[in-house]
Amino acid sequence: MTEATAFDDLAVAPVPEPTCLEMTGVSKQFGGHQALEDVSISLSPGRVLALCGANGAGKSTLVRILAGAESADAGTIRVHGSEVAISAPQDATRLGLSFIHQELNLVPKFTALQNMAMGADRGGRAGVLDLRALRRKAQQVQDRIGYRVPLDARVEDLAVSDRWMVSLGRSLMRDATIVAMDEPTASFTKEEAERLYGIIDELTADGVGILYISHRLEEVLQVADDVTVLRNGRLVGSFGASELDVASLTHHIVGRDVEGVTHRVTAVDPTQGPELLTVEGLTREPRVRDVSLTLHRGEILGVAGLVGAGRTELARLLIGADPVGSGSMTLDGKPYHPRSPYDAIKAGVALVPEERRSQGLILRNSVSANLGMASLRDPAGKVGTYSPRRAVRIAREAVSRFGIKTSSVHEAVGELSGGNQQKIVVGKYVLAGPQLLILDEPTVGVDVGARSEIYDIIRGLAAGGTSILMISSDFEELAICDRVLVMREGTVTASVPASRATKDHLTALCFGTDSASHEQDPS
Amino acid sequence: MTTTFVDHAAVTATRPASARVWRWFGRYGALLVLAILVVGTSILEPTTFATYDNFINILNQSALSAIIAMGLTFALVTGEFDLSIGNVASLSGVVCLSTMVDKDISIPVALLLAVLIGAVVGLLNGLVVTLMNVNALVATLGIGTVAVGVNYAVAGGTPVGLPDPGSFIQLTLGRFLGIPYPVYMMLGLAAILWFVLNRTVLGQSMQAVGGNPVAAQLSGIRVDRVRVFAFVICGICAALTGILLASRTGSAAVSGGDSYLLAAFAAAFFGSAVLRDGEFHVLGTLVGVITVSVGFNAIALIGLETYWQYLFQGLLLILGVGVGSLARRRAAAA
Amino acid sequence: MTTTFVDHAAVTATRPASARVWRWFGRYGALLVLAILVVGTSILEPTTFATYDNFINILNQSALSAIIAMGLTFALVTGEFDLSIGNVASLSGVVCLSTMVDKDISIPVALLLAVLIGAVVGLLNGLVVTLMNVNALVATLGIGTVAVGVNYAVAGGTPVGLPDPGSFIQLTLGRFLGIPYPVYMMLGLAAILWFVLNRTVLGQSMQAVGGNPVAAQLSGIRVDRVRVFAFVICGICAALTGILLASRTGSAAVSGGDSYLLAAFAAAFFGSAVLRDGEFHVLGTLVGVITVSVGFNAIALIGLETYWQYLFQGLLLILGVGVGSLARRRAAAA
Amino acid sequence: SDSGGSGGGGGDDTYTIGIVKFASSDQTSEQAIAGFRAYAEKQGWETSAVDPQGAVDKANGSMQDYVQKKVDLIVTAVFDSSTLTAGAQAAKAAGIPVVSISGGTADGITANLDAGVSNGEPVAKQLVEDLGGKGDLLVLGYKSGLPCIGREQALDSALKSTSIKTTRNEVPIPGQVEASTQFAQAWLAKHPKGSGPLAVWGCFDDPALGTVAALKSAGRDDVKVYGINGQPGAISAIKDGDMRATVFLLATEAGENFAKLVPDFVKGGVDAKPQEVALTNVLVTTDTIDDFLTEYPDSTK
Ligand SMILES: Nc1ncnc2c1ncn2[C@@H]1O[C@H](COP(=O)(O)OP(=O)(O)OP(=O)(O)O)[C@@H](O)[C@H]1O
Ligand SMILES: Nc1ncnc2c1ncn2[C@@H]1O[C@H](COP(=O)(O)OP(=O)(O)OP(=O)(O)O)[C@@H](O)[C@H]1O
Ligand SMILES: [Mg+2]
Ligand SMILES: [Mg+2]
Repeated sequence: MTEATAFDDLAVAPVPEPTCLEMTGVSKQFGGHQALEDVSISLSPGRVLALCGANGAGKSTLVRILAGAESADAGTIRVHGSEVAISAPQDATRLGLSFIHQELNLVPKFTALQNMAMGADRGGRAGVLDLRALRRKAQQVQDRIGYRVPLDARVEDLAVSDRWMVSLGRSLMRDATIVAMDEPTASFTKEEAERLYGIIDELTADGVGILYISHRLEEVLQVADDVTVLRNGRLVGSFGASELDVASLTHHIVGRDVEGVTHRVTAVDPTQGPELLTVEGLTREPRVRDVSLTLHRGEILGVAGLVGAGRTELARLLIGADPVGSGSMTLDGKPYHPRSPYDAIKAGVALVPEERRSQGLILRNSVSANLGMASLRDPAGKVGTYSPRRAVRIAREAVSRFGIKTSSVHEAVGELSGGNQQKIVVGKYVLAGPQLLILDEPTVGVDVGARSEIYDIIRGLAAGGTSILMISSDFEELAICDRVLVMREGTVTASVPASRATKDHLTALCFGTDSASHEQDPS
Repeated sequence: MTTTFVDHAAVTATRPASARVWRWFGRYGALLVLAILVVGTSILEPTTFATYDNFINILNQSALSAIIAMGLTFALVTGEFDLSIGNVASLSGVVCLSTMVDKDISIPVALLLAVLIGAVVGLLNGLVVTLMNVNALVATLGIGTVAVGVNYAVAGGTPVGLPDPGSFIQLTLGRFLGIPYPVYMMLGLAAILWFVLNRTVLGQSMQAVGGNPVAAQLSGIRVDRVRVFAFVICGICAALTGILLASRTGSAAVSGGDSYLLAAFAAAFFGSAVLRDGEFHVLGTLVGVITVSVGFNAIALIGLETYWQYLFQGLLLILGVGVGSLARRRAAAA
Repeated sequence: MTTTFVDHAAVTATRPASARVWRWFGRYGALLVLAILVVGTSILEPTTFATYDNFINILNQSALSAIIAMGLTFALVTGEFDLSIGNVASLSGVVCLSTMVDKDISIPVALLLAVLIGAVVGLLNGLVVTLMNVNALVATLGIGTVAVGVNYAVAGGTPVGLPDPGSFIQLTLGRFLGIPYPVYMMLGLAAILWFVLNRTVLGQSMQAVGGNPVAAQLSGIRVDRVRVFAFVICGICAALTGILLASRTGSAAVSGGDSYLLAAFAAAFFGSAVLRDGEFHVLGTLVGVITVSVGFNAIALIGLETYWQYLFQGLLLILGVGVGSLARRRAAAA
Repeated sequence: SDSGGSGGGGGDDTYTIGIVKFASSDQTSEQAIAGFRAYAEKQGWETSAVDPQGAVDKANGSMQDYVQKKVDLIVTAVFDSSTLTAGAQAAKAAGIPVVSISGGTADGITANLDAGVSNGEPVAKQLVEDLGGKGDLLVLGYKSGLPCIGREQALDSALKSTSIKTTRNEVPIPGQVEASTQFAQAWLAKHPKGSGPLAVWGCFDDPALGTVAALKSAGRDDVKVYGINGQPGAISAIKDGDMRATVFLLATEAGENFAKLVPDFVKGGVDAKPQEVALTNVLVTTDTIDDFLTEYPDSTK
């Protein structure tokens, strides 16, 4: 591939490059809230520009403006040097722009192929679909990704990571010259993420410009050529990726230093304390098989595993959201068999679900209504009354306790940034006063600053005697746990004390390989 | 913890004036349509329309529609539909009157019977929706059709009249302090239903279920039970309307209440544009019903042709909802 | 935002046998209800029900309902509602017949006129929904009411009859190869509509908009335009049903087509349980309409009381949809 | 207690009259009202009309509206007068007399233009005569409507002394044409050609026309079809020999005659003795159709 080499050489050369995308002086207000103010970015062909910033910094808004899903109040967009107006998504398509948006945007009832074909304007002659051509194209795209999702499977039956692959596939169905990816790897395992990096390399080699958004800073530094940082809708600066390390990038993003995840230090080892929950042989075929575990008071127990290991299903069994096949549980020494989340919350067990927008929040309702939702319970035997004034007072307290950034407790949660939404979901369940709080991927899509604040909340709860079960695919953050369980194919395969719960060791256990062979793996 | 509150005052100051105007229209657009209607008719018919008597008259005419529409609001708030309300109203009237004729029961007992009928049908609706997992539109259409069948089985399809309707008719014709009883019932029920929806755990749960049933379920709300409750309240209100209709006319016919179905939907949807951004609420529904009554009253007083009535009603609905809706979209864009 | 990936219906390979049985019921439950109905009636009424003539007869009876219900399916697929179809059918019948009486236009021109009427009303529905941002239920209820007004304005509310209806009546009474024309129309239209929905970009776009409008918008589908198209197709089918209904008797009444509204909804919802998991599709709607016709035919042949008709229709709807729905839930739980 | 407004109780005064229609789709009452209004306008009386669209509650409300407006007379249509109690009581309290077009009399409703029994009789007689007192009859009735109940009563009493076997189906409104077609189709299947004298009776013309469609699609010509009202489609069907007979209501004329009684109604006040006013009608059969069409050439439009 001599051409590609020649291109690489060009990219390194210090001559001013032609840009394929330039956004200048972009501003955007949402009902008086300044989401973007005078932001400019520029992207060159064959390069990866990462966009970094805390939750709510305006990254997605910038991408959505580019996609024609929002209109900017001010600013100009140039594509390949000429100024363009993008007022609707089809304008962006016509200009050769392609997108993976932050929220999964698939049609659940459609097959993978239908989803990939969606919006592919030239489906065939006279508006009639050319199914064969579409299938051929989809297969080509999948070959290119090197990952096959069955094209005729319905998206609603696919695992979350497969859904992201479909989304990625769709963005490659058209021959785009610019691809914007808004947190594409949030639900990916390391392996899947690696595959994405491969695709990005391939695309850039073809001269495609990539706009890349991620909260995983190591990943950003690995993938990107340039980094533009936003804070509160304003430009902080643009840097070459090579000038940065995680600490300095973090500083740019948050505006202060954030300490890394540290191991938990407790005066008394909670794993030696009284038991709160014991689970014996819990099974629900095919995803959960013969799971047994013990959780102590005030303990933070981590659950590591690959996506699809059955952790979410286990958590749902613990709160009675799905019927149990077989097995038994005791809570606080008493038999515990919840038949619904209602029973679970009454018994003091709550789950922070993994998809905050579809499972955790009522987007159009206010912050206070959402925060109060899990604490609504009729006092035994009589009709409970509800006092909005009390709800607002409690919500105000929670907002300051959890550091939720919102203009008022009456604001609709749909208008908050991802990290703040996540804090509200966590806060909602904390306000229900559980003895056991289960968190399923609590920091997906949450920025570094908010993330450490969520860790603080978790640690604080544990210190107050609440037991925590934390499911996470980000093995680094499992460092805050006292003990980590590893799940593989529906069963618990290992229990690792805090001192040995390193990222590499956990990864190896997840794959079922021994750590020696894994450590040789050049990643 | 870090600083939390964005300075709200500073934020609003930067909002463009046009956005504020649109926002105002978004909230008050539907009320504006009502106001224009009232002012316009007052100018055209100063001596008959804008009188205290006519005001009471309009409220009295609104009462029955309001009761059924407020009940429907509960189903809508919970994210469901109820297509059986018209049939329930018909059924309740026919069954109560038949029983009064055959068994000579007293009026309070008849009222209780109506509540029971409404509760049973609502319960059936709720159970079909929650246990059989059937879409509410289908379930209530089906149960509503069954209710029509029961209605025919009870009275064979012929209108039922009371031999001596006197005291039963007083239920809707009687007045206290010059105001007809139905007006008190409407306002009293509105107060109770408002309280249930906004000041009880059940009401909050309904709103949560309507907003996001999955999130509500995971927050420990017994979603199915809340849904069933909503259908039961809806059914009871429909049955009450049915018996009041029977009292107003002194008789009941097999399809007497059917026309309330679309009227109640129209009122509730109109109401969802009143003061709120497309959310259903009791007060809004009440305003919706009254707007429709004012419109009808105005047409009757001015004396327009039949086709004007329909054109007018259709446009009223579209404009009442549309002005607010359009304005809200503009406000968001501004 | 309607991204709801919460369905935990699981992967098939590892399922226990019971799940497979439930799954089968989930797919074929509604068809099973139809089959039981056919077999049951054939046993009760062997000489009159299970004949070729009666089969054709049932198809012929289904034709008009099928045409309007298949049109409605397009609105439902796109995630919208259309409450104006009954009024459009009435309007189309009255306007076409009035024009035939006054202007003496030919039958093909009258059919074109019907298509035009349906398209215009559908367009209005679509524009109110997309441009004014009004909920489809309200918009179509409003526009439907306006259509009633226009209907009154055209013919003053009185039934319109053709002085010499002979050839117009042939439109629905004529036969080719012993099969009435409406059956051909129903099947032909079904084929066309199936093709549009499943094999064209427009149809796929409609399904995408119905499945997730935000995703559709972001992938460059012109959502508003697609919605308008759906309303237009829906309106045209309703207007065709209206003129065919008028042709059955050679006359048209102001509310002649109104009863098709709920019938079409019932059929489309029944159809959504046929072979699919609650998705609307043309074939399903067709099966839904035919099931309802078979049910009605069976009742009429067996000669049941009026109340049985309603009880039976209601239960048919609930069971037809409920069996599949319940089975699917069990399949997911197993 | 003269609160009757401008008209007072005077003789050749002008009157203001409030009309509560049934539904604008109800042809007969619409024609009667049209005739009524035409006459009233000629006298210089002021009339206004509302259409409660078949909703009895709205009808009661509209009557109360007219009480507010202090009209001299309220005219209601089709609604069973016993279901208009609230409106009637309010009118009575205000001293405003109420009369009904085919809804019957009741307390406070002092006169009625009958459209029921008197319209059912001629066609029932003709039917019994045509069948020769034996055979099978399909009755398509509508029990929720007062005129239909009266007409069915007339039919029943004509059938009493015969050996005609009846099958009865209740017709839904709306949807009357389609449902009638389906009922008729099933009935025809059970009564094949040659199974004796056959007839179908509809309590108004729509069910009869629905039956005609069923007959045609079954290719049958051995069944006699009867309707009532004489709407254009039915007259055409008789002309073409598809229907046997209908009763043509001279509703416009009847409305005019009713209007002539207005001064009496007003003078009689709210406590007048209830009176029935007969609605003039003509029986139209395949035998008399040609004469009929010469006299009423517009009746097929
Ligand atoms: N449709 C909207 N209406 C009102 N406010 C909005 C809307 N969309 C975004 N915002 C606000 O604009 C700001 C920027 O949001 P944006 O989604 O661009 O942030 P982000 O940088 O992508 O955050 P995250 O990392 O959480 O995805 C936030 O404060 C958010 O609340
Ligand atoms: N019924 C189902 N059909 C298809 N996929 C499913 C189903 N149920 C769960 N999944 C997906 O399969 C995967 C494994 O299920 P589960 O959620 O139990 O595993 P997990 O270890 O929690 O994975 P994750 O890390 O995504 O939370 C998940 O990605 C989930 O979205
Ligand atoms: Mg974002
Ligand atoms: Mg999970």
